[in-house]
Amino acid sequence: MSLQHYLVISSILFTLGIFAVLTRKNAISILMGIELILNSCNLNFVAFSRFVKPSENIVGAGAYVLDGQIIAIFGIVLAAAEAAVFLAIILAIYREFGSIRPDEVDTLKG
Amino acid sequence: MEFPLKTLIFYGFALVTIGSALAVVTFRNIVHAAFALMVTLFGVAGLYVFLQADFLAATQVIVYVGGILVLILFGVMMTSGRLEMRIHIERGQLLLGAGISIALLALLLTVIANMPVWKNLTDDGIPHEPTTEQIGKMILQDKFLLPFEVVSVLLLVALIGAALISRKEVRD
Amino acid sequence: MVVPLISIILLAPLAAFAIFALFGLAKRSFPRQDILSTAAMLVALGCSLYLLTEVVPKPDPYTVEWISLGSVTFSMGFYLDSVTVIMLIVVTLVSSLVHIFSIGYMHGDPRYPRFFAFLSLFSFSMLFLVVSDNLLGIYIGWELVGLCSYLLIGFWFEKDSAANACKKAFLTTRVGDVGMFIGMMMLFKKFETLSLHGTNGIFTLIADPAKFTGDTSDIVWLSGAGVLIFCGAVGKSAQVPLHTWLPDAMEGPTPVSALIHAATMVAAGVYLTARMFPILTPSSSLVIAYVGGITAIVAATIAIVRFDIKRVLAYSTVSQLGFMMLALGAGSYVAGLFHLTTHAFFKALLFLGSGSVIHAFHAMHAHHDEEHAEGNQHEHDDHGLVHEHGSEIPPDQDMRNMGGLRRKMPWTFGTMLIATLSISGVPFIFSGFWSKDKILAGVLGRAMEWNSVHHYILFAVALVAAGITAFYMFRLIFMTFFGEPRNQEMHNMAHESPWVMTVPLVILAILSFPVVNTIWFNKDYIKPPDQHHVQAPQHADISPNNKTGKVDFGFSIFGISEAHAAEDESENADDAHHGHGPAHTIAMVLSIIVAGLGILLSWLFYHKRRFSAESVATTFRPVYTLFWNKYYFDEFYNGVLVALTVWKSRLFAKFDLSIIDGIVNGVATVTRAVFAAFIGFFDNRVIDGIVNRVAKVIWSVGGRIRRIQTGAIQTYLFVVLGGIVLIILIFRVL
Amino acid sequence: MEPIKNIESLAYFTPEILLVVFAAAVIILDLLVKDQESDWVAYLSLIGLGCSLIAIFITNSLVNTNEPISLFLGMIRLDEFAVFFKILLLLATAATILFSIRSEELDVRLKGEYYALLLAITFGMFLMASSTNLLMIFISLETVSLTSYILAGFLTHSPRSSEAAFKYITYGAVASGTMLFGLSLIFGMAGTGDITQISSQIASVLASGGVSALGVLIAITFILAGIGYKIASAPFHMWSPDVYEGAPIPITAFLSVASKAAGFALFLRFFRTGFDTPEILQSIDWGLLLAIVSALTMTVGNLAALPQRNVKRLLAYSSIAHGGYLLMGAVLLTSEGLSAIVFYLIVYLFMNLGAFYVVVLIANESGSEMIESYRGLSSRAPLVAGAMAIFLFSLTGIPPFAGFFGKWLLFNAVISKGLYWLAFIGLLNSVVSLYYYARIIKAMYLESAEDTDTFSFTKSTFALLSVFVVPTIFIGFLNIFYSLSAKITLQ
Amino acid sequence: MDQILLSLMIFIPLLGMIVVLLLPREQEELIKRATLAFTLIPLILAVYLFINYNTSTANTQYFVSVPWIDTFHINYHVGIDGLSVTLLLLTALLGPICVLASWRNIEKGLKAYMALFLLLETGMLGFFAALDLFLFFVFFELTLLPMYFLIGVWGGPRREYAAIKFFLYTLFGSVLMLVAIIAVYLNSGAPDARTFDIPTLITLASTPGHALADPGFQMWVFLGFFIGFAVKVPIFPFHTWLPDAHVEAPTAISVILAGVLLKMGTYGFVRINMAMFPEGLDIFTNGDGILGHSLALLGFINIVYGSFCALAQTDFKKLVAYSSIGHMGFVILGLAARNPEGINGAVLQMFNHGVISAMLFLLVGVLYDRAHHREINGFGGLGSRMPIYTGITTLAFMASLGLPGLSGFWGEALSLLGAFQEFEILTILSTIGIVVGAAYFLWTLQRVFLGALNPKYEELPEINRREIVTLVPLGILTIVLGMFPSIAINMFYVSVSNLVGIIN
Repeated sequence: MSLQHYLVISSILFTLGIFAVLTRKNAISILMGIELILNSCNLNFVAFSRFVKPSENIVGAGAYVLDGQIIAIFGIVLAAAEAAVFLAIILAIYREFGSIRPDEVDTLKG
Repeated sequence: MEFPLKTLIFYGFALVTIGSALAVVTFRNIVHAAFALMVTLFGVAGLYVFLQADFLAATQVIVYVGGILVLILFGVMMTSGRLEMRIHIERGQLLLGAGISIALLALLLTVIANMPVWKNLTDDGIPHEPTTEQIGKMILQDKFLLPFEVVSVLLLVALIGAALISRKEVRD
Repeated sequence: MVVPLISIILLAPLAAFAIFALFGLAKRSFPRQDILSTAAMLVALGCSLYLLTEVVPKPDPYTVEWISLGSVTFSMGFYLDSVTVIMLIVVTLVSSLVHIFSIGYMHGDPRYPRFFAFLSLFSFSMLFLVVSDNLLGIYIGWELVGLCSYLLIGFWFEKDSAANACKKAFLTTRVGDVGMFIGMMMLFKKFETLSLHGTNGIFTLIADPAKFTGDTSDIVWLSGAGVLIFCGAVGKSAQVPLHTWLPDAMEGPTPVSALIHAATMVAAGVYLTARMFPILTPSSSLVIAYVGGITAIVAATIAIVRFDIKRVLAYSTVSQLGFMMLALGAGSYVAGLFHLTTHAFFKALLFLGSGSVIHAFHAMHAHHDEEHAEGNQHEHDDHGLVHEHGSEIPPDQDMRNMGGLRRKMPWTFGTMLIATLSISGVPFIFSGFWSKDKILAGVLGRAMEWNSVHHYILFAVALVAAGITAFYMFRLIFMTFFGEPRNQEMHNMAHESPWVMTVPLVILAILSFPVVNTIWFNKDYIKPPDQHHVQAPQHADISPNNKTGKVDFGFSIFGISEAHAAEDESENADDAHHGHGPAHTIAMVLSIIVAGLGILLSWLFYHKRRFSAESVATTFRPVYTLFWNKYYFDEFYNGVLVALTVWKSRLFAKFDLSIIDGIVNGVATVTRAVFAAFIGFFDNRVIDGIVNRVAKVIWSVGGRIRRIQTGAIQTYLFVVLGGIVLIILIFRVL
Repeated sequence: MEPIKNIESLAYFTPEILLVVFAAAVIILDLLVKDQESDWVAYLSLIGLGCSLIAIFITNSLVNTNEPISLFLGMIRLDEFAVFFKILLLLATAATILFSIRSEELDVRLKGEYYALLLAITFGMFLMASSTNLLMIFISLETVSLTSYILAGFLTHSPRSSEAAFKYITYGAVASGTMLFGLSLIFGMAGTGDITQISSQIASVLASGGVSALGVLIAITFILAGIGYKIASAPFHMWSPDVYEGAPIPITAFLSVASKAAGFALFLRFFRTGFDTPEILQSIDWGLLLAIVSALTMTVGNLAALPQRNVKRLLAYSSIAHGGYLLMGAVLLTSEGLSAIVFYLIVYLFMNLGAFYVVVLIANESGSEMIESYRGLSSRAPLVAGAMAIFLFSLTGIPPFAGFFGKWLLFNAVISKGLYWLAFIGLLNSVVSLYYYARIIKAMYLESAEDTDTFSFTKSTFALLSVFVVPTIFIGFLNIFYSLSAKITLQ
Repeated sequence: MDQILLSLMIFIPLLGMIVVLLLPREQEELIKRATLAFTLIPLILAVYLFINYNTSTANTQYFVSVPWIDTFHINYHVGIDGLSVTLLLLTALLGPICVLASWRNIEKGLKAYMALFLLLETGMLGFFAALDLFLFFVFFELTLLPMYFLIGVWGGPRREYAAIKFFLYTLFGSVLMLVAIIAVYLNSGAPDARTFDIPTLITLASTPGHALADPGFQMWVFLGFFIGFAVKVPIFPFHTWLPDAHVEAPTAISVILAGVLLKMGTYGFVRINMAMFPEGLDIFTNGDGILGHSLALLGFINIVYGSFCALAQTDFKKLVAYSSIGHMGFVILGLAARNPEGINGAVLQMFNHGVISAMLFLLVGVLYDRAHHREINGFGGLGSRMPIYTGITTLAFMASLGLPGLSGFWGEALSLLGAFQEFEILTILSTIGIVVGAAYFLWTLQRVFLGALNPKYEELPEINRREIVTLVPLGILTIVLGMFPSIAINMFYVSVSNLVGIIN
């Protein structure tokens, strides 16, 4: 269970998230893809903070070990906030367009 | 040689995470996808546990599964009126998206494979301590105070914004 | 004393014109412009006569620095030698007489003041040309006389023919002028000055080995410059092949024809050639001689078959100018200039006389009214072509309407007869005989001395031309003044002109006797300039002076036979204008014989009617046709240009190609057909086309970018992530 | 210099605190007061901005300009660079608020929230301009983004606005997710989140072969996606025309100026502080990367603007193009480039906001943003037309207007590093841009309207307009702006 | 006091613009008078400068140099030498003339028209006086905007097209110039010692070993500037904007366009390309092969092309416009010669062409105002109906076709004389332009004025007093300078000698 294992997992999650975002013709599915991406990022941070030892020439590296974890916590919070707003906007879209298919929301173009 | 239980469990989690994530992006039914996402999120939480991030794992479960996922399900219901919804798939888009995703994955894997500083690192020497207290201290007393405060503003904004946008407009 | 006098001579006519112009701007005219201009001319004449007493044989120029460019300066100034003075007198005298004549002739014309103003401007320009000591000044005067010629030919511009003729005159001469300008540039490049006289003048520098080494390339350069400057003279003096404008120029009022197109401006070319005498090399001289000779014979033959009295005189002028050029080209400096002066007087007289006849046939105002009405009928063609009027002879100028006028107009007849005798070379008592004889003698002398076949040919040509001159001039006299009136109605209307018109005729008639021209025989007074700064030949063996007796065919414009300039040429130059003893005698005898023959034939044809001109014409139809069509010069110019436009014939199918007449219109037409199409194509298609194409591409790229902006968010995400992948890959590869 | 601890930092943090306080005050007071018609919330927000501005000057006076200080244990930094951007952002926000007061498309009942959000987004942008930590960078970016989404979708009864918000958030979420992934990679490679230390860390691991250049490249590109989306640089620009068209005009103006400026602040600080070492440049020529992105951005923006008929959308593309111009200054991150960007942003603030203000005015009067509604403006409202012409010519970069001077500085910076090709592309782009700007001018001056009624504007409208016109004319002539922008540096 | 004169002259029209803008738009007479006054003051000042200019030295006079944008070493540096004082006089002279020419025929937006015109005048005056490269460029571009509007708003039927074409072409040229300016600035020294000062740069560029003196560098910078100026001149193939702009522009603007704006191109070429980049100039004017003849070749093409194009026109104004292209070719040819004759001739031609083409356009305007068309073939015989007009037109035509004794001749003749020293064949070929020039002018004269009067125009009124007033000063200039060209040449030949010294 080296760092690489986690990184590979997170890379796959990231890529799957990207894939979802690109191909899913449903706004909520896109949101899910975004959540996958954010999860992969968080996983990265946590993994790095676990494995990568702070270099001795880094100033103020005292509590380094947990930096990544804390970043991940913030990441989760941000994801939640983003999801809330995203869903609110999806609802608004649904109200105005009667659909949440992203390719049907295309009055602005050109 | 010790029975690699830990390793097996790890791989199990990894498989579950990736498999369910795959399901999230492939299931044609949005509700199924949402449930698959739940599994993924649990999987990630499990991985956090492996990484000795207990507080984080708990947060993941509470916030994500308890919050975000429920929100998503609500979203599904409010936008379709029923609990199943077929996701339209377009072949060309699918292929192109797969292409780009695979390219990205290949690039990332190349990086991971060729990064000497990330190689041969183990977490063996690092003590397994509970992190909650430390995290609390760091957030409230150390350098993460500012982000913490800023995030509170952000949450407030998100709150107001979500309320603003989602509420039914009374047209005049 | 010289400078103030010359200043007066120049400024008096200029002031007359300036007054007219200033009044014109205020929309009125000076009350007596005619008196003003005439007076100005008379003042100039007086001053010129006074100058006769002032001149020393070889003066320095009076110059002021005109333009300074630091290292290079251009000066302006006067150069006054005997020739200048004589020219001044000729110009002022003829001009004064023409002024006086015009008071009568132009009376009643609606633009009467303008006519005199233009005459004044012309006189100023001509005088300026004459006195200038440098090429720049000469060129200025040169172009200004061209302008005046333009203005005066087009004086009755309501006539399309006049409008065409003036344009043709200006443009044709400008072609020559450009040659002259190129010649000037060549001289300037070599000598870094355009002054002719004085210590820094070209004529001095040409002797300076530091400036002019005299090697072959220098000689070639100088020959080229000489020929090119002569081009100016070809244009102005209506030499072949640029002679076609002069006959058309007869559309101007007759006094203008007398002054400008007979006596002065056209002679300016001769004057210029004489002025440039020192830089003429043997080969450029030979070119000049040939051009002159050809012109003399060609114009003479054309004149035989004309019926328009003014055109006969016009071709006669061309022919006589050819004589002068021939003289200068053959090295007979004095002869050329002598003929210039005598010709100025008798040809001015002939024109004024013909003007008197025309005037008699037709009152001026009537003439105008009719022309006006006629002009209105000629709508301009779409493509700017205008019918040429040359073939339609105005009735009052058609000799076939005349006859028997000698009783009705005795003064006119008498004076014109004197002029005719003079031009025909009737021996001894008429000035024309002496000057023409001098030319013939000079040419023959050069031929004998150089043993040059060219000059023998030229002598023969000149001799024939002299005979033809006598023939057609008497043809004119017989048809106009003798016999029975052909058109009784017009004849009845005819009357002798008023005294303002006849007095100038009489004065000019007096000037046609040699008495007053004796100055040309004063060797002390008039000395031809040296013409032998050209270095000794490198190839003396082919020089005609090698005394081998071999006839030299080695003529080439820029070729080796620059070597003509032999060491002992100085004596030639000196002798040439006297004529060698035997040459002079032979020439004189032959010229008397041909003149007599010419007059005799003319008498037989046109007075006695022993032979019918028509039957001769029928017999020699091809020749006659050639003459009648003026050697097809105009047609040739047009034809070549028309041929160029054949590929465009569809465009022009609706226009009758045969009406494309007049070289200027021809050129313009071709330009419009070929260049306009090309340029229009080039500007619109190529340059704008490229620009538009670029703009179009830019635009279409813009449109394409727009199309990527589909409005579907996932497209955008594809671009984002595809972009990321691409950027990474590109930089990985790099 | 040691970073200042949390509590001590608060004194330097007053401008930001004031913004939050006023935001809260606006919301609360809006709930209490029922008078919907008056604009007092807007004025209260303006007062908040004013207070913040004063606070900026006060805190700045506490700081020795030569030695910037780090606050909150290295989370943010207070230096002249940050102060400059803060002032710029305050001005942009103030202008946006003034536009909003006059704009008729905004919903009168939601004023409190609207202005509070504006203050909050300004707060986020302040942080963007001063963050020196990966986490802070991300959080501030997210704060701004999230608020922008809401503001773009603020017109809930307008499908356009909702669509804009939807596209914006989808795009933004993906871009920021990608960026976060890139940040995590950087974090993993450098072992720290403090960007002041990243450069030396990355440089040393790169030099020792511990890190592959590809890894750094991928990380940079991913981060660029996040920042590039904020500054709308190609190929991350595609959201902006749609969002700009759909959003309320004041918000469009705000996004095109403030959001972009904040993005540039972040961008400059991040790359200048984090990656501007010879070792990194040697292994990854991201200068060239930025040059290509810059060329692409301005070309795409200008070319796509050519066929537009909606002035708002046209200006959206134009602001993409201007992002490209600005990027030219960032290409090599020389101090010349930096000061050119700073100067250009000042100019851009005035001319672009001015142009949008005219769009607001015309939309108010004619109810349309289409170019047709500008026909005959020169006779219907000569002063407005004149002002618009000045803004557009300035945007084109034609002397004597400030836009020219700004562009000149940018080209100066580019050419000083020998990137002639980029300068040429930039200049050709300005020529192309003339074409579409001139279309508006043509409509205003050379065409005549069917409806010839004159527009009547109030005096305060003209006063506000002149606030934009006068600097657009004069900034270029005043040396102070040049010396000021030359002073702004990043250590 | 002397120091401020030049600046006063430059900025008085700008002040005038503000004043005019503040006047009420109904007060048309007042606006016109004010504009006239604000253009007359620069004229008076220009005449004063012209008279008091010390012709014996090539040093700049009346110069003012104050720091402006100090951060980038930009100074407000204006001054005059022989070249600029001549062109300043031309510009200042055409100012009031154009105001008078616009007196009656501006039907809408008079106030804006006059204001823009004044702005244009400031740009032109400033351009000729600027001695700081940056300032120079700013003024150069400053003329663009008013010109765009003046053509675009008050022009003919295709004004929009013409205006934008003009704008785009010029902008294209000037952006290349901007690159060159920046390159020069950046290479002018160490970051602290960089300069935009034109005299300093000229010195630096001829200092051996300096970065600016490098031939390769000079070549590219030369090209950058050249294209910028070539569009303005305009030099083939950048000329196609000119006929369109001229045809659509109102009379007064055509006058300014031909009279002054085209000169900005050649003036800039002399001031920058020739003086600052002698090495670059060397490449294009001094050497065997096509490259060494390229500039002269362009001049030749301009002459011949412009002349033939003019011959092919049937629109009076377009004819004059193309003739401008031809005549500017002589300027190029003369400049390419690089000797005193050529350059003096070129500069003289610049001034004279300014005067003559101004006259021509005014004359076309007079006719257009009366007949409301410009089709040459649609007239005929006007000579008898409008004798004074015909007379002045003949004068202008003759001057333009290079009749000696009128000013047009000297510039052409000196240019050709100079060019012949260097490029014999090309110069000889260029003389075709003289013949063709005569041809189209005479042909036009014939079609419009000679022949029988077109019955349609029997009632055409003669040129009026105001129009005569606009034409007379120009006519007097053509005649006086035709007789005494040294009046003009004395002003600048010392400067030109100095320039020749720098070049060689």
